[in-house]
Amino acid sequence: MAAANLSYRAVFSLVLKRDLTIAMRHKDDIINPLLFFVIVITLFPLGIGPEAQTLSRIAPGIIWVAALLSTLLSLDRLFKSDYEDGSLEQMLLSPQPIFVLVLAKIVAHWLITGLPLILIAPLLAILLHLNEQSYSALMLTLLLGTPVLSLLGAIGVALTVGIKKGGVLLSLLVLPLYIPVLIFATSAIDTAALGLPYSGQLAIIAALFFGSLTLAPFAVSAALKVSTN
Amino acid sequence: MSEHQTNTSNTSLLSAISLTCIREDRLLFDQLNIKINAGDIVQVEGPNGSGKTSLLRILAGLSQPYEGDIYFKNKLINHSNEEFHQALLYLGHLPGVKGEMNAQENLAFNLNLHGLHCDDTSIKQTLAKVNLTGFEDSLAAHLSAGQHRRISLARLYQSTARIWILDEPFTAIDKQGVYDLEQLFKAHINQGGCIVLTTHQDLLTFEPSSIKKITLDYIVE
Amino acid sequence: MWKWLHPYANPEVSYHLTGRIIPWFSALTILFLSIGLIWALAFAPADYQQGDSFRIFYIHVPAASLSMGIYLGMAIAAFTSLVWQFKLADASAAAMAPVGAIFTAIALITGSAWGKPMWGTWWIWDARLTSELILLFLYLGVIALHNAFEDKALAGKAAGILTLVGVINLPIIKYSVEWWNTLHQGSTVSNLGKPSMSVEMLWPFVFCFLGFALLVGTIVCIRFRSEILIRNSIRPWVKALALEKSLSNNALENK
Amino acid sequence: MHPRRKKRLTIVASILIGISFVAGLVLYALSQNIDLFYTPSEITLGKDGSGATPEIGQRIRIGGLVVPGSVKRDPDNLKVTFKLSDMKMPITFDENDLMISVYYEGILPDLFREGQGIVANGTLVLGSSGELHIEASEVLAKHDENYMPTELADAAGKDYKKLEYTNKQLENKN
Amino acid sequence: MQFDSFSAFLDMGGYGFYVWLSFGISTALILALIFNSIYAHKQVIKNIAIRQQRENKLRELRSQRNKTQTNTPKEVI
Repeated sequence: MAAANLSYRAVFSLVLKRDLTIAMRHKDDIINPLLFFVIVITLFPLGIGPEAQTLSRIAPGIIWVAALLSTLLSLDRLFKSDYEDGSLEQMLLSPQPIFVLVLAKIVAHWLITGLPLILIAPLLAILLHLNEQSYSALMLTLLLGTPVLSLLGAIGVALTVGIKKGGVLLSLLVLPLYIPVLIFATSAIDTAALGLPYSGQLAIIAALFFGSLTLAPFAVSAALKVSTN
Repeated sequence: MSEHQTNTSNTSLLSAISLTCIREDRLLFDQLNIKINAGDIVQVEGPNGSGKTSLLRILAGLSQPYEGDIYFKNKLINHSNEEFHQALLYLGHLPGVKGEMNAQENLAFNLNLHGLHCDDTSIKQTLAKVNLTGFEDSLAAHLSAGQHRRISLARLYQSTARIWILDEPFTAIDKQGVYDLEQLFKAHINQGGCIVLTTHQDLLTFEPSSIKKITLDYIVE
Repeated sequence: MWKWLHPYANPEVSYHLTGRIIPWFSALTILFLSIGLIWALAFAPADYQQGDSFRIFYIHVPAASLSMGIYLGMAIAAFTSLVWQFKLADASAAAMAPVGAIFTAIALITGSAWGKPMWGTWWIWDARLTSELILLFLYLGVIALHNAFEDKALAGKAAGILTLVGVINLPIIKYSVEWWNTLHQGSTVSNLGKPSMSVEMLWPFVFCFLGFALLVGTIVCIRFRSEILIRNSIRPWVKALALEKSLSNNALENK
Repeated sequence: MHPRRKKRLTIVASILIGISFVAGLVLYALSQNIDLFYTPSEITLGKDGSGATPEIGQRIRIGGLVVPGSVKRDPDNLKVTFKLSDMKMPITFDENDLMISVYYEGILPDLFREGQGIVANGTLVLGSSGELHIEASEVLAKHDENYMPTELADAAGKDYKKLEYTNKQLENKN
Repeated sequence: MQFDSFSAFLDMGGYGFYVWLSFGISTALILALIFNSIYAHKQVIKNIAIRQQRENKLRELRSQRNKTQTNTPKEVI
């Protein structure tokens, strides 16, 4: 039996399929962050008051902050369980390039946590009386922005996966990196509410997306090598 | 395999020069030189906390030594990573088995990751060799620690890697299982592979003189 | 290529070298800072618009530019350590992080105290202030990561990766003033071109800036020495040194 | 080693493509000129290109230059009105510039001068006379990066006096 | 000298509070950093010395118990 050289695509889909299978059999991973997202958003009208004008003004911020926090909450699963049962070190020792494995895992994470969030966001936006003109901006920023959250978050998890109480540290490392996404996303939604073009903000989020897509897998690989040391 | 042997008659498969390891301000070993050739079986001995696992992880390239270099076929392992990983099979304390997947899926994933394509029947046969017949479809979460271990050991039967680094492979394995594994080790060595392992019990079917030993001491310095 | 660097890359040599540098650095620091600060507080003219509140400038601007300069230094050290496995670079990066964090905090606090009378608010979420705040968070993250790992070599690598990821933040800080049209003024003293400042105001600034830079150098050297000792604690020279120092300390205490 | 070289090429190519995407998008975003505030002319003409004007009653952030001679202060309290015109270089003022009045009550920042750039947060209001103005809740002063001593400023003929408040005005603060 | 009297110096043209607040906090932070750095350096040396003494004692104990023990882990195979 000869060891065949796998193409990048084969490795990618192998790991992606594995992570999605695991998530499907362990549905908490999908449902819990989503529930968290919904509950955090419903807390705001209760805390601030049901006044439609106030809510619609802060809706972009609420939705984005909630998305950010629920991503942060779900990040823990990205490498933690693989680290704890030893599959992570097996992956690092496989003859496949680590950044492809890492990218596959991040994409799987986004499909599990980011995508459901995007699908449910419009419903929650209705509850928050989001300005009608803002819906497309909300969806576009979430579509481009949540992958950035997964990609940047992966760097933080990779750095802290070997640390026993890494959870708080993870938020300290990751949240500052999230700030630019938050600023531009909410600014785009706000601008859209005023009926102004928001392509500039969207372009910056897209730039963040491509930048993190290109560079994050390498940073994550390096960080994982340190963490499994 | 004879081709490999002629190729590597004067270059060792795996070698380490002046390895020094420090863990949390403690010197585990100092200036260790190791040379492992094709056909060698090397047993790392020493009391608990003497750095056996650290040594194996350093040899596998998982950990970085404080000082010293590891060579695979006389090339630094950092520079020939893909080639080295193609030739390496490392089994650590942790079995690397996912509870959400069944035995068959776990084995198949690990083999695929190493570029080995296996059909269902060959995987079932391999699982039978480690005494897991009938458990192919049960989720690993429902299996015992010993069974997890056996799933990970099953990879040895399919492996094309020449260097095996095994950390306590016999834990939670019964007598018959240990015997089977030792036979597998012999076959692997005869085919020009090499094995580095730690174990609490002695290898019974091996000639004691045929086993090379690395003894680590608990250094107080 | 790096052969000439080799003697200095030895921890023992670096330890003793920095030990010899520190007295000179601290003397120069005291000289420059006392001249600069007295000049700035008492003799520099008040600004035509901002009056005497302008004197905050003499701390705020050096602290702000040093906070970024130190981060840049840390990033360079992290890069050297990750690429060339240069262990002393890790130690220097670890030494720089707390100093950088303090100077970032100073820049933020003094900026805030200056902004209140001038802009009418203690804090404004403008681009430059926000990114300076992110810089502070990054520093704190790097420090936390250094502390989270038992093994200092691993800590150095992990913090190095985070530093390099965060370095993308620096150009955002730098160019944010031009990108966004916000309250923060442009930088007064740039490397090129004529500073938009009168000479009698500029000189005390030069002294203050050099003084603060030297202060950073001194503190980093002190911390660097501690880091070297921690990372080499099993080396005979460190042991001999520690024993000798603690013996002399004990002798002093017994007297 | 051909396949390996090909793989390496793929990596380098994808990094280059990724970075050029980033560069292109950033350049595009810069050309879009993201403003965080309206200028006075945009209130009547709309943001460039879109023609969208802000609605009455809308929360608004406005930035502009205080028109010299337009600052009118109530002698009895802290109410003040002034006009804003677009910021432009070099700073000039013209009767025909589009302007908007800002109403504010409170102590202005020390850097508030006529001819100086400011940013105000408030709401867009249609006044009783049918003219648009802004009820500001906050006025923030922007200052330039030039510092000079008083003598030099005098020589340059700059107006730099900050506003003074009488006790009577301050009494009515609360 | 820009100020006529010491009280004018303290007043800083009405901005005394802000100016002295800035200078005060900065001085406090920098001093704290300097003292912390010096103290940490002393502490590091002390800790190394303490551990060294402990290890010396341990080694003495061991060599008394086991006179013939060799501490050379060097293993060449």
